[in-house]
Amino acid sequence: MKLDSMYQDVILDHYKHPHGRGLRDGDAEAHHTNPTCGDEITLRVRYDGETIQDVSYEGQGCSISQASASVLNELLVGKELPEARRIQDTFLELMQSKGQIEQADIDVMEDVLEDAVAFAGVSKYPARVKCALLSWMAWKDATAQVFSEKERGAA
Amino acid sequence: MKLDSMYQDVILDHYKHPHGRGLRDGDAEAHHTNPTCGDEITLRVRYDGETIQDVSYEGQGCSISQASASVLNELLVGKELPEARRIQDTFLELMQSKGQIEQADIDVMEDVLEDAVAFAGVSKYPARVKCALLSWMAWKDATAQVFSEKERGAA
Amino acid sequence: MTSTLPGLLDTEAIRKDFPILDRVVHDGAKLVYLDNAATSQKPTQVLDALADYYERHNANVHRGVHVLAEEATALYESARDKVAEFINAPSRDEVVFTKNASESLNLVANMLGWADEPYRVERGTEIVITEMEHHSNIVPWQLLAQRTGAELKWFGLTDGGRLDVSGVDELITERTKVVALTLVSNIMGTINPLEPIIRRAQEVGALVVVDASQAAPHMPLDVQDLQADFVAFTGHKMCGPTGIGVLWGRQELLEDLPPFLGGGEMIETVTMHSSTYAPAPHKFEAGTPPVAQAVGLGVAVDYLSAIGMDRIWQHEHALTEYAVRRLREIPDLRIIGPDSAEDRGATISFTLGDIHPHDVGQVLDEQGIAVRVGHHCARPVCLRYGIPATTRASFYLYNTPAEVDALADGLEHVRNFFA
Amino acid sequence: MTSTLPGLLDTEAIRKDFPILDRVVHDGAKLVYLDNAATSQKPTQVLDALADYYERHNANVHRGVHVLAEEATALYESARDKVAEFINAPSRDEVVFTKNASESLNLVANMLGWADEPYRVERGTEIVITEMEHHSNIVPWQLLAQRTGAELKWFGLTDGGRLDVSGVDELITERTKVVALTLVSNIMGTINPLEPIIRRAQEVGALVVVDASQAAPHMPLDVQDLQADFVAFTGHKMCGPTGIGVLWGRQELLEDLPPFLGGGEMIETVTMHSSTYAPAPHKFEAGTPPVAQAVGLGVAVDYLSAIGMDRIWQHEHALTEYAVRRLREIPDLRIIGPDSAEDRGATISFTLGDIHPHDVGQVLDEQGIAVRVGHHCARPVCLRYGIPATTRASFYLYNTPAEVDALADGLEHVRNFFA
Ligand SMILES: Cc1ncc(COP(=O)(O)O)c(C=O)c1O
Ligand SMILES: Cc1ncc(COP(=O)(O)O)c(C=O)c1O
Repeated sequence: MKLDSMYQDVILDHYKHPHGRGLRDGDAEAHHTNPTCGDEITLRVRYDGETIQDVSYEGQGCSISQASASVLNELLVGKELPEARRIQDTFLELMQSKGQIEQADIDVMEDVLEDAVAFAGVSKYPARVKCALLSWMAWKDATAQVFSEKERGAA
Repeated sequence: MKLDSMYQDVILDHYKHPHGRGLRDGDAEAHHTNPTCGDEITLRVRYDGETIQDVSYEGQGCSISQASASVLNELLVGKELPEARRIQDTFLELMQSKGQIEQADIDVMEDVLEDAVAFAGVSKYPARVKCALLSWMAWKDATAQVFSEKERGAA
Repeated sequence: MTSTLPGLLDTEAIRKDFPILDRVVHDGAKLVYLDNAATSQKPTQVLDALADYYERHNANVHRGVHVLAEEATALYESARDKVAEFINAPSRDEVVFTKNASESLNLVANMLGWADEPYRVERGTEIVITEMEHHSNIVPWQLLAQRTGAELKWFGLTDGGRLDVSGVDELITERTKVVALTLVSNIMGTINPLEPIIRRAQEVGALVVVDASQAAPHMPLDVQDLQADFVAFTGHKMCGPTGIGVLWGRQELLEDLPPFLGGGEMIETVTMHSSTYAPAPHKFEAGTPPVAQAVGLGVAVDYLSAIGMDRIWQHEHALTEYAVRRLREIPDLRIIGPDSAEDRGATISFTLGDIHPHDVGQVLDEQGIAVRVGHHCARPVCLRYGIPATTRASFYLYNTPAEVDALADGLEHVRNFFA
Repeated sequence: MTSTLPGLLDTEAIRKDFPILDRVVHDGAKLVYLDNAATSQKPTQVLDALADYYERHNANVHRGVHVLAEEATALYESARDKVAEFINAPSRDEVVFTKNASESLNLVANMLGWADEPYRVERGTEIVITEMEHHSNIVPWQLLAQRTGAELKWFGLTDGGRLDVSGVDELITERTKVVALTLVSNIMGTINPLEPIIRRAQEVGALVVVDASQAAPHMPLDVQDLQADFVAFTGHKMCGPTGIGVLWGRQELLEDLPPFLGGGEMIETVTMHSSTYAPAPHKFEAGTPPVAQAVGLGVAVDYLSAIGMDRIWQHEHALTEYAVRRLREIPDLRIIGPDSAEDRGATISFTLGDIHPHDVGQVLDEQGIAVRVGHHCARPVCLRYGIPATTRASFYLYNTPAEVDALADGLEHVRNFFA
């Protein structure tokens, strides 16, 4: 069944057992919504220099948006910012691939994305791509806040 | 040619040699326009009791609207108000007939309408019916002003 | 069991008019279209009318002396006659064509903002709506309130998905200029009791705007019976094309109120210094109207009338009764809104345990079943019931009891999938 | 003689795409459709796309997870891509779908009335338009001026039917907030020199709104070259369906300016107390959009682009040159507007002695020749030239030199008829 390509076991696992869920202290917070379906996420980031100390979040949404936040937490916490950005870019590329991406390319991406390659199947469903990206956009936003504040502080 | 049914000689005659054109003194005046084509008429009525002493008019418009004003002048001047109303009603009926009216009925109308039966052919052309009615609507309006003022005066 | 439902239409015959219903999706699933509250499908009669319009009669309307222009104008204006008759309008001149219900509602809100006394909405006056309105009947009034300083108030909802009209006398006051509310909820299907509200509005001299977007397609609509001042609805939900809406308004109001959009067709005379406006409905139809779409809507109401609006209503009522029964058998399923078939339309929203509606919709889709998920442009209702979103199934004249069964079976499958 | 015109398209092939052009009217006259400035005819490619949309993909857009909703959304949004490319918009998000050009223009006028500084039109500020605007680019600004207390000013016309830009520095001042003008006159065909006007507007920080309704169908249109802030046009004049218009606006303006119509689709989040709005273009697309019509317009611009806008322009230019030549041979015929083919589009207005245009149009119609008569929603132009109305012939990609001949011969017949 084609659906299984979207609802990979990895995704359902993350959905049922989310990593790092809950709001904890952070340096910046972003609240994103998906107006088409009402999904919402509040996400906080905490940095130590360029190292991601924590990504905490709370929200409501479908399995895809919830699992994606969980995967994000798992992937990014502990990473340096440039590496995290590379992961985010790769994830974005995967999600925008409209299901057209070759298995070989997916295999390459897997090195970067780990569990998150499981979202490849979601890219075929335009309405769901936004769900998968919700937490990533919130992360990008919160991170931008942190570093633009630092820059302002430095300036 | 079907056009000849609209552009009867009578109509073209009235168009080229209009009766009673020009603005003279009156008891009331109405200005009507046809926004779809820019036709305009200013029309004045003068009454002696219920007798129509004069209908004078000025305006610009197509052959149909000009001829119709001329025919109106010819038909109504000298008539008593109830008779004039009957003529106006008959003309309205003819114009709203969408070209569906029987020749026999037209013949009956001719007693009332005289030259104005020539407009029967116009009723087939919805866009032109408004042209033919323009002066008649202005006459009705000006007449209503005269008699509502009289009533107010009387009350 | 399903064959015994009373009041059903001959859907086998009707479905032949809707080619899209034969579509097969996802390599083999037969389409079960239950998203009618979002938009309806179109019968070939309407599509043929569109093609015929464009292939034989297309011209701009109202300003031509040539054959095509006369034919197009006659077709366009006769669509107005048909719609007027469909809603039993006292006069065809009370039917204004817009692009959709949203424009119709914005039109009224804007008119009232620019109107003279006694209609003018301004600081110190009040606008009353309800908590179950579609965003298209909320946001225009919020904008009007913000822009004029008027106060926006609303009727709340009962736990059972009904309008709470108990406070009608306090909500609608001497300061109220306009009350805007929906006849049928697009998310819960609730049919609202307009009578006490309209009575109170008339008492205080407030205008009443009825959003009939979810009523006009499904039940007989008689604007004279309704006693409202304005009624809005939209073509695409009632077998008509996209791009066409209707605003019915009482003649003297349309005459008294100022125009909304300015442009060609809506004027009487224009100089650079000032303009005068054509009489209604043209005053409110600036620019080239959606001619083909109006013609299509005319044929759509012919189509619905030929079947009969009361028969369509009965058919949907029977389906709703059956659907409520079947849905209530599903564990963890919670109907949001009236959980019986009484005083409700054929639109049913629900949640299924803690499975997010997005996931419900996706797994149903895979089986060919098209439902809508989300807040259905009625987010305050979701807030009211403390849920992020709902799954909504909505039926129309071509739906069958077998499709209700497909939905119920599909939902079982969803439960298993996420178990 | 006609076969030697340079730059003509292969009209024989093109006309096969337009079934309506084979119509016979008035018991035997072949249709000669010269009313293209009012609306164009539609190629079968567009009609097939409409039918295919309704028969296979119809659903409401943007909010569904089911197949039809995804297909409909993809089709609708790809129409936006096509239109963006057609006008060389820097971003697809700058393309707003409306119902017609009139709505596009009203949208801008309303936004500017409700905007914050520095865009806000209010008492003490000025709006500049021209005397050759279509009513749809006059009345919205008159309404805005009336409602805000701003002053409305305009460029006049020369005797030769050109915009008189000599006073540009005095007309457009530091108080000017917005300059709105047409690229091509719908009554005289005049092409306006926008450059000096836009330069001056930029100097004083005024926004420029270009009405491209008569340009987009007929010539290459590049909104980046144009350097305007907003550009409006309408689908039905460019081989698209009725019921669809376009507003292009610079992204930062669309972001900064307030919404116009409120409703579904244009919001981000709604509570009863307040709402936030979706990013452009959705912020300006309240309610269910004209989905099928946008899809049709997308196919129309594909159609036009495949032929090539520069080739269409050359074709029309050749026809115009020939038509001006033929018309000038007719005694008592006076062209209103430029009487050569220089800097003008394929729309020619004229008077014929003192025969009223209504009569001219009627007698031409009897011969199958469809022209428009009246003030063409540009009454100030008629006032300017002291005439009640004009007869207007306007050409498009499917018109032929033989149809120009038919017009010229038809006009001779008119003269004889009323001689
Ligand atoms: C120059 C111009 N502007 C605006 C319009 C208005 O277009 P629409 O009627 O489609 O709104 C037209 C055509 O009618 C036009 O020719
Ligand atoms: C109750 C209700 N009102 C208004 C609307 C708006 O209709 P449209 O989107 O056609 O403007 C809808 C449908 O979307 C609706 O269901």
